[in-house]
Amino acid sequence: MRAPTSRETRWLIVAALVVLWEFLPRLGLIPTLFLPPLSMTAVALWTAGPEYLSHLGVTLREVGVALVFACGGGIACGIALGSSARFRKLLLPVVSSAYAIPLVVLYPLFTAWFGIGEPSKVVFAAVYGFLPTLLGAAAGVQTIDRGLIVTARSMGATRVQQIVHVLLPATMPTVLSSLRIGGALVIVGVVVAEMLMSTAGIGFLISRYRTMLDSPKVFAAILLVLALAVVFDLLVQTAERRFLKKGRGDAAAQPQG
Amino acid sequence: QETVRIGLATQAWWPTVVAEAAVRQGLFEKEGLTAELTVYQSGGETFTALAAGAADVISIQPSIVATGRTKGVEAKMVALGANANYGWNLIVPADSEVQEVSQLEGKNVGITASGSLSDFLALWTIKEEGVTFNSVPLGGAGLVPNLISGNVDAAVVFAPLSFQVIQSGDGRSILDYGAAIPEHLNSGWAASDAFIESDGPVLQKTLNALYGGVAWIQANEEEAIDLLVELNQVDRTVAEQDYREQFAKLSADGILDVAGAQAAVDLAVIGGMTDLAPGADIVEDRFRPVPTQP
Amino acid sequence: MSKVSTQASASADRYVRAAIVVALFVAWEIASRTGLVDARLLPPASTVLATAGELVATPAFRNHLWTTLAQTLAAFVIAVPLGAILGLLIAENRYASEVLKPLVFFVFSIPKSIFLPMFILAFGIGFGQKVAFGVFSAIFIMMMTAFAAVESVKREHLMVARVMGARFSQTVRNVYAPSMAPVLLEAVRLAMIFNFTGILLAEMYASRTGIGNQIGLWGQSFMLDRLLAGILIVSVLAILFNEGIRVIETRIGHWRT
Amino acid sequence: MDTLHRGEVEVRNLTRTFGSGGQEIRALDDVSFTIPAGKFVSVVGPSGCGKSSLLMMLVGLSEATSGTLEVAGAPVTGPDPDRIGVVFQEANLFPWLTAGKNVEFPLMLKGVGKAERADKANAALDLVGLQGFAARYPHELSGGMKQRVSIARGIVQDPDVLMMDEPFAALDEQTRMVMGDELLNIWERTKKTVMFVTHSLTEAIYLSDHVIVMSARPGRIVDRIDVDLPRPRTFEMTSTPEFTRLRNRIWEQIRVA
Amino acid sequence: MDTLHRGEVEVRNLTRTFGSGGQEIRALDDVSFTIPAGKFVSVVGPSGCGKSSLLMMLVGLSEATSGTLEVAGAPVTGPDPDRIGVVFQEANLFPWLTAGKNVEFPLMLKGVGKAERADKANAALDLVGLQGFAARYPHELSGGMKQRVSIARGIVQDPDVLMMDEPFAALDEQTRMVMGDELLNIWERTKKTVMFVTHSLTEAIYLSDHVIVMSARPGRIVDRIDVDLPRPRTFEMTSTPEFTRLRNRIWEQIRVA
Ligand SMILES: Nc1ncnc2c1ncn2[C@@H]1O[C@H](COP(=O)(O)OP(=O)(O)OP(=O)(O)O)[C@@H](O)[C@H]1O
Ligand SMILES: Nc1ncnc2c1ncn2[C@@H]1O[C@H](COP(=O)(O)OP(=O)(O)OP(=O)(O)O)[C@@H](O)[C@H]1O
Ligand SMILES: [Mg+2]
Ligand SMILES: [Mg+2]
Repeated sequence: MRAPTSRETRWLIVAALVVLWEFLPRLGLIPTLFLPPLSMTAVALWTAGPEYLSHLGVTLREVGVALVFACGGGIACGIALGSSARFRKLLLPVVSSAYAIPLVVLYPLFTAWFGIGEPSKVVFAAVYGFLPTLLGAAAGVQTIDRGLIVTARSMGATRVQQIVHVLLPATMPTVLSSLRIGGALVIVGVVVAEMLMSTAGIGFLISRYRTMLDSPKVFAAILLVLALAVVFDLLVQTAERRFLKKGRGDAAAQPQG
Repeated sequence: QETVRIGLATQAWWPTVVAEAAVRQGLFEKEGLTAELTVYQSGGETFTALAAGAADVISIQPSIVATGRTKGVEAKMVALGANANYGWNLIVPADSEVQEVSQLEGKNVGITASGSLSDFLALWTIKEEGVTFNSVPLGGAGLVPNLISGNVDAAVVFAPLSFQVIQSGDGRSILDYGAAIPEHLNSGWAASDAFIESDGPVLQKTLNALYGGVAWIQANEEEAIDLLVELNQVDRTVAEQDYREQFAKLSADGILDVAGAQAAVDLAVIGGMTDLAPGADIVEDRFRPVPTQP
Repeated sequence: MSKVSTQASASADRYVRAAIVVALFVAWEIASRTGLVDARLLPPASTVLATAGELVATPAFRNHLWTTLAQTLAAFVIAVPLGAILGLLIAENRYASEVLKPLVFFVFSIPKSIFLPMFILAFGIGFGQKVAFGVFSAIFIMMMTAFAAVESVKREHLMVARVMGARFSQTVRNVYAPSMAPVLLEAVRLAMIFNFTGILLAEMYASRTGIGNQIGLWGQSFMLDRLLAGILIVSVLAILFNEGIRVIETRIGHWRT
Repeated sequence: MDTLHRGEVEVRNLTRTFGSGGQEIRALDDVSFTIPAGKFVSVVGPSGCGKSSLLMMLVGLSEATSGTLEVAGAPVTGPDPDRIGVVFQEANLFPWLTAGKNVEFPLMLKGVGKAERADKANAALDLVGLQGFAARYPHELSGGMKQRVSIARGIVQDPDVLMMDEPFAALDEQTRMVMGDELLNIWERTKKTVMFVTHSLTEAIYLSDHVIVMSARPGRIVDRIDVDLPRPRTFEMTSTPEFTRLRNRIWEQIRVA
Repeated sequence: MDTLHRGEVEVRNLTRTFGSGGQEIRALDDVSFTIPAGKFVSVVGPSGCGKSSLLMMLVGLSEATSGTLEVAGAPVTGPDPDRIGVVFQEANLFPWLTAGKNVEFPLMLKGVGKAERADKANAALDLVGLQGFAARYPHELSGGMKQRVSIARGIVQDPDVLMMDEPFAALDEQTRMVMGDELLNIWERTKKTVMFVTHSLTEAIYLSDHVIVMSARPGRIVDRIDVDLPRPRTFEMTSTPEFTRLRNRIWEQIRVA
C-alpha cells in the first residue's frame, strides 16, 4: 500500500479529531459542559445561524481593519527598524519591553480611554498583533546576506528601494511567517476583546453563552473562529505560492532530505 | 484529616470572607477538615470547576445551578447564604442628570457579562420598571472605569464596589436591588449530587464551619471589619457599610426551602433565562448547619 | 563602524532608552496631574510607583509574586525548548510540515483562555495546572516562530554539515541553532510574554495564590493604583528578562556585521 | 563637471585599518595613485593585501581611515552608480530573481522602462555567453555562470568608471579570454575608465594600460607598470619578449612582497 | 575493506538532468571514468559543463539521474566523511564561527578532543598561510582567505578521497603555487586519492597524474590525458616542451568543446 499523501494524512487527522470530538462526550469521557459532541455543536450553529452570521460580520470587520495595522504596519516597521543597526539597537528593546505589559489585564481601562465600540477592539487587536509581527520581521532582516544590500547600495538604491527590492523579498519567508503569527494574534485579540466587553461579535457570543453554561453554542462560536483562521491561512498560502516557490534551491542541497 | 475544596466566586463577594473567617478561626480544623480555598473569576467559572470535580463546595447563585442541571451538571444548593441582592445597586455618575430609573430610557447600562447576575438584574429592571435600555457587558473590572469615563450612563454594581463608588463620590445609587427585589434564595452554598451522596458527613462539617464563620462575623463586628479591610483591601468606611448592609444580614442558620428556590428560578425567568430546572430539583435541605464554635 | 564607536554608541543608546522611559513616565505624571486624563482612570505615575514600592514591601504580595514567578519559570523551561525542537522537527520534514503546520496555526489562532476549563478538568487547580496552561500559551508561538526561523538557515551550511557527516542532533546544535538564533531569541521573548500572560489569566480565572489573583481583585474592585502598580511590577520583571535575553543575543550575535 | 576629469580616479595617502585597540589590522597603508580618465588599469597583489577593501572605499561603500579618494574630480561620499559601477568579488545575485531580472535590477532602480530593460539585459547576457539563460534562477546556475551574470549586471549599468574585483576568477581559460576581449571591446567603444582587480598576471598585462602592484599586508603600492603594447591586443602578443619581460617584472615584485 | 580499492573512484554511464518536462537540462551525459586509488586527477572543462554537479554526486549530496558511482568499491549512497572529503567551489564558512573553529568543525563532529582539534586546525591554517588568523570571523577575511580556510577545513578531515572544486580560484598566482606544492606534499605523504577541479590548465598538468577534459553542455568526457612528468614536479617543468605539448593538447580540446 502506498503511503498517504500529506493532504490525506491531514484529513485523516482532522477526521480523527472529529470522531473524538463526537464520541468522547457521547461516551461520557468528557462532560458535555466542557465539550459538547460535535453534532450538538453543529446543530446549535445551524439553528442559530442568522444570529451567528451577523456577529461574524462584526468580527470580520474588526479583524480586517486590525490586520491592516498589525501586519501591514508591523512588517513595514519591522523591516525599517531591522535594517538599521542603529534603530534596531536603540528602539527594539523599548518596543519589545512595551509588549511585556499584559494588555489583556489593562483592557477594561483601555476601553475607558478608547470607548467601548469597535475602535477599542481594533486598537487592542492591532497592538496585540503588531509587535510580534514587527519583532519577527526585524529579526528576519538580520538573517539576510549583507552582501545583497551592499550590492543594491552600490547600484544607488535608495533606502525605500533597498527595502522594497531587497529586504522585503530576501526576508519573504520570515515576513510571511510573521504575517501568519500577526494574523492569528489579531484574530485572538479581536475575539478576546469581544469576550471581555462588547455587545456584538463572535467573542461576545462565546462569553455570553459561556456564562449561561450553553456549551454547544460556545463551541459553535469557536468553530467560527477556526473558520476565520482557516480562511486567513488560505490567504497566506496563496501569498506563499506567489512569492516563495521561486528561486530556492532546496532540491540541489538536500535531494534525499 | 479530610480535605474539602471550597470554590469561591470572586474574591470580593461575601462567601470568600466567610470562608476565610472560618479558616482563620480554625473552625475547619475543629471539624477535622482541611479547607482548600480557591477563588474564581465569577460564578460561571466556579460552577464549571464544580462540574470538573475541582471543587467540592461552592458559593453560587441558584440560577446557575438551575441552568446547570439542564446541561447535565447535577448539583444542588445545600445552604442559604443571603435571601436578597444585598449591596447590589444601579449606579449613575454623581453628576449625572439621571435621578430615577425611568430616565435611563434608551441609554447604555453597564453589566459585568451577558448572562450574569448583573445582566439578570438589568433585565429585571427593564421588566419591572418598564424602561428599555441597552445592557453593555464590561467585565467586572470595566464597570466603574467606563461609568466614570461616560461610556455608559449607569451600571449594575456589586458590593463592596458599590459602597466604595458611592462613598468616594464617583457615583450615586438610583436603585437598591437588595431592597427592591422580593426575598428569595439569592445565593448560598452548593455541592454536586455525587458529593452529597458520598460525602454527606464532610459536607455537613464544612457547612458547620462556614456557618461558624458567619456566626463569628456577626458576633465580632470590629474584628470582622478588620478582616474585610484586609481581605478586600478597602477603606474602613467601605468595610463598615459592607458589614452593616451585607454581612449583618446574612442567613445565620443557612436553612433553605423549595419556595425560596422556586422564587429564585421565577426571577431568573423574568430575567430572560430559559431552560431552568424547577426549584424543587435544585435544593437539598438535609443539611442543617450547626455553627462551629471558635 | 569601528569597535570603539560601537561601544560608545551602545552606552549612548542605553541613555537614550532610559530617557525615553523617563519621558513616558513624566508624560504620564503630567497628563494625570493636569487633568488631561481623568486621574481616577489613570492615577499619577508617582502614586503608582509609590504603591508598587509598598506592594513589594508587603510579604503577602511577595509570596504571591514568587508563586507566579515559579510557575512562569517552570512553564518557560518546558515550553521554550519543547516548542523550538518540535517546530524545527516539523519544519525540516516536508511531510510533517505539510500535515502539521496548518493545524498548529489553527490552534494558535484560537483564544487560549477558552481552554482554561479543560485544563482544570485535566489538572485540577494548582501549580501543575498553571504551568501546563503557561506551556500551552507559549508553545505555539515558539513553534510558529521556529517554523519561520528554519527558513533563515542557509541550505549551503546544512550541506556542509551533512557532507562532513553531522548527525541530526549535531546539525541542530551547530548549524540550526546559531543560524536561527536571532529569530529564535525573539521567539523566546514572545514566548515568555505569552507564558506570563497565560499564567496571569489562569490565576485570574481560578487560583489560591499568585499575583493574577490579586490583579483580578484590584481590577474588580476598581483599585487602579494597585492594579497599575501590580502590572508595573509584572512588566518590570518581564523587561528584566527581556534584557537578559538581549545580553545573550549580543554575546552570540557579534559575528553579524 | 569638467569633462577632462570625467572618469579620473585619484587616491591620496589612503590608509584603512580594521578593528580597534590591540586588535587593529592595517589593511592599506598610505596608498596613492591616479587613474587617468579612460584608462584601463589592473591591480594585482597577494591574497589579503587590501584590493577589495580599496575597491569598497572607491565605490563609497566603506570609509577611509585617513586619506582622500576622488572620482571625476569630486570626493567619494557614497555610492553613485552613474559615476561608478562595481562588480564584486562574490557574485551576490538576488536569489529570488532570475538571471535576467538580476541584470535588469540596476536599470529598474533607475526607472528604465520594461522593454528597454529586458533588451539591455539580454544583450549583456549574450555578451557573457549566457544567451538563453535569462529565465534561470541563480541556484540553477554553475559558479562561473553566476559570476558572469554578475559581470553582465555591472556592464549594463554603463557608468563612467567600472570597478571589477576578480570578475573572471571562476571562469575557465577559454571563457576568460573571450570575456577579456569583450571587455576590451566595450571599453574601447565607450571610453570608460576601468579598474580591474585580478590574480592573473597575464590577464593584467593583456588588458591594461597600467598595472598597479601591491604588497602583502599592510597593502602598499610597490610598483606601477606601464604596458606599452599596442592596441588592439592579440593572443600572439602574450608570447612576445616584451610581454614576458613585463610579466617577470611583476612576478618578481609579488614574490618579494 | 579491500585496501587495494581504498580510495578508488569509479563512475559508469553517469547522466544527470535537472528540472523536468519541457524545461529539462542535461548537465552530464554518459560520463564514465575511473580514478585508481592514490592518484591525483584533475578535471577541466568550460564553465557550466557539469564539474560541480559531478562532484556533488560523488560526495553523495545529489543523486544521479542514471548510471553508477562507486568509491572504494562501494556505491555512493550518501555523505561518508571518512571516505570522502570535499572542498566546495564556494567557501561556505559558518559565519558564526571563527576561522579556527570553522576548520575544527569536522573534527568536532567526530568527537575529537579540544586540544587535538585546535592543534590540527592550527596546523592546517599554517599550511594555507593563515597563521594568526584562527580567531578571525569570516566577515573579517578577504575572499582568498575565506577560500583558504575552506581548504584547510577539507584537509583537516583527512579522508581517503579528497574532492576539490576550484579551490584555488580566488588566489593570486604566487599563493596558488605555494598551495599547490603543499597539496602535493600532503598527497604524497598520505597517498590519498585526489580529484581536483580547476580552470588553470597549467595547474592541472603540474599537479596531476591524469587530466580529464570535459566538453560544454551537456558535459561529456572528451579526453583523458596521462601526465608522464616525473615527480616531484618543479616550477621549471612548466616550461618544458612536454608540458607545453600537453597544455596545447588540452587547450585544443577545450576550444573545440
Ligand atoms: N570587516 C573587516 N574586519 C576586519 N578585517 C578585515 C575586514 N575586511 C577585510 N579585513 C582584512 O583586511 C585585509 C585586506 O582584505 P581584502 O578583502 O581587501 O583583501 P584582498 O586584497 O581583496 O584579498 P583577496 O585577493 O584574497 O580577495 C585582510 O587581511 C582582511 O583580513
Ligand atoms: N539545481 C540546478 N537546477 C537546474 N540546473 C542546474 C542546477 N545545478 C546546475 N545546473 C546546470 O547544470 C549545468 C552544470 O552546472 P555545474 O555547476 O555542474 O557546472 P560547472 O562545470 O561546475 O561550472 P563552473 O566551472 O562554472 O562552476 C549548468 O548548465 C547549470 O545551469
Ligand atoms: Mg578581495
Ligand atoms: Mg562549478
